[in-house]
Amino acid sequence: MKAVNCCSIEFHSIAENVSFARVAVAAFASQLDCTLPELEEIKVAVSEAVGNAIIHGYRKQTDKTVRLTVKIYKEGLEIIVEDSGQGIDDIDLAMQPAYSTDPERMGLGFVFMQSFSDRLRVESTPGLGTTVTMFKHIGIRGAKARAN
Amino acid sequence: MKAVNCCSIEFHSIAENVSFARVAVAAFASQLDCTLPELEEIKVAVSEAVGNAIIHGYRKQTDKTVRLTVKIYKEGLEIIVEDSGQGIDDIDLAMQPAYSTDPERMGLGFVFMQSFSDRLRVESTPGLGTTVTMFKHIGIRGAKARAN
Amino acid sequence: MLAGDADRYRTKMDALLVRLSGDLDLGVADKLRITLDEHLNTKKIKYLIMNLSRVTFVDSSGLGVILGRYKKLTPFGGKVILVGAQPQVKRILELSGLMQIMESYLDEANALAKIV
Amino acid sequence: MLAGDADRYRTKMDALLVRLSGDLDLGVADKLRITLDEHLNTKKIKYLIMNLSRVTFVDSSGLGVILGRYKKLTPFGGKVILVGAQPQVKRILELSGLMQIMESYLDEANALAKIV
Ligand SMILES: Nc1ncnc2c1ncn2[C@@H]1O[C@H](COP(=O)(O)OP(=O)(O)O)[C@@H](O)[C@H]1O
Ligand SMILES: Nc1ncnc2c1ncn2[C@@H]1O[C@H](COP(=O)(O)OP(=O)(O)O)[C@@H](O)[C@H]1O
Repeated sequence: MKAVNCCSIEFHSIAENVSFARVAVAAFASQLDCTLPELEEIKVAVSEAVGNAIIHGYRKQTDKTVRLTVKIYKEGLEIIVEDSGQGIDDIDLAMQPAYSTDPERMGLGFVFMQSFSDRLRVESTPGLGTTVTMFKHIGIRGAKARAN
Repeated sequence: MKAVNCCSIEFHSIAENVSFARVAVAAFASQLDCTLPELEEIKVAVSEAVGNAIIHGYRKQTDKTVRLTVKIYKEGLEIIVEDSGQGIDDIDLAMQPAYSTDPERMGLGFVFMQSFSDRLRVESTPGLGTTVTMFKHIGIRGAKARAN
Repeated sequence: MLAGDADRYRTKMDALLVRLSGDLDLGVADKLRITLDEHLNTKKIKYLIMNLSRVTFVDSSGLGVILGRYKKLTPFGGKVILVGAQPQVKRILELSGLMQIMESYLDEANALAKIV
Repeated sequence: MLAGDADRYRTKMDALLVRLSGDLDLGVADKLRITLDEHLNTKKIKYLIMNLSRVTFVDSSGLGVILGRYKKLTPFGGKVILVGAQPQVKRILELSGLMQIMESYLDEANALAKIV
């Protein structure tokens, strides 16, 4: 599978950049014929992954770098969110619905990423950082793929 | 002068990415209190610089990389567009209004970049590529700076 | 956009009506939480009515602010009431389960009628 | 968005009315040029009326397409007529000088009245 188009975005770990990341990915994704609900799902998934990098990965230190890569394939969209933050000790535990290490948060980030993408992969090394990779089928091809 | 926020975007030299670049920069710039006309000016300036990198720098080869860096300062916005394309032989000549090496084009790209930014710097090495740097004052500070 | 503009917050007896707008995400969550709590604390509010009709986006950081206020008010018999969420926002509220634990109405009049 | 949908192109005698929409930039310039020229060539068009009221953005690549059609038609006594440009688009048309060499009208009716 060869990407038709690809962009890579790096930005500081500032909370305001969550909204930038979301809009940038949506603008890029619009090169595929996304439906509005698909675009909304992409935006939520990106928000959650980028938000996690900032809050959990970098513990709200604002001078770190979040890296976002978006690849367009004929079949859909791949979104990769990387931080070089503190990493996740137990990925399976972290991905459980309602699990959060922050009592103020809901533990729904991974739930949304999972619901709104067709494949979710989380790689993490404690002390080194976390990479979240999501693939989402888009358009007629997406509908077909989901039906199968 | 220290940047308050910064992002760096790399993408393939595909004509469709001009629109992506424009929207991404506008989304990032909206963290400053831009007026709508200011946002429009930024969009045009980015379109021209990115368009030039694709058409002139890379002569429409679509597998090359364009790099866009946006820095937010208290005083305004810095936008840097870089390509590693063929470069410009005579920058002064290239920047003259209505000058174009392509008979189908109008030679207005640099005119718009100049009109819509407060500082424009073009660096280029034939065979190595071109870097266009624009600075634009934004908001009350921008208005004041322009009045002086 | 989510600034605590006075006219976005209206108090009526022990109810606080707040009209939110824009995107409810991590970028605005802290500020929104603080502003809401200032109003809730100083005015002895029991019912928080959140008009979401101009909210264009919500993610789990935004939901967290809403759920946090719910947890704050319910121990004292209070409520959080949601009004007018747009389809995409409603969908996230439903997926998260918030829509199931909070009352929701189509408009402010209906919401106010329920509590006064 | 700029696809050559049949209903965006209307011919009336020797005039072609085209209703453009979206952003006129490098990403759509080639396709737009080709589609316009197909219509101009096959239908012996003298007047090209471009309705820009739904155009949200234009840069020098978009202007190039407009100017190119102008250069094609004027040697034969033809014209390009611009209709209903939004303020931000109008500003670019003015800065480029295109507004000064082409006629422009607020709406299609006025433009059509001038040529028939
Ligand atoms: N990028 C990351 N770096 C470090 N830890 C993370 C990262 N993303 C998620 N986590 C961990 O996984 C947990 C669950 O994440 P999530 O489902 O998004 O819920 P929430 O963000 O509400 O805590 C987080 O509480 C955190 O401990
Ligand atoms: N990134 C670039 N790489 C190589 N040449 C460039 C680049 N940008 C501009 N030029 C040269 O400068 C000329 C003038 O550019 P510009 O004012 O944007 O007009 P136009 O794009 O219409 O030709 C171009 O025709 C080209 O020869």
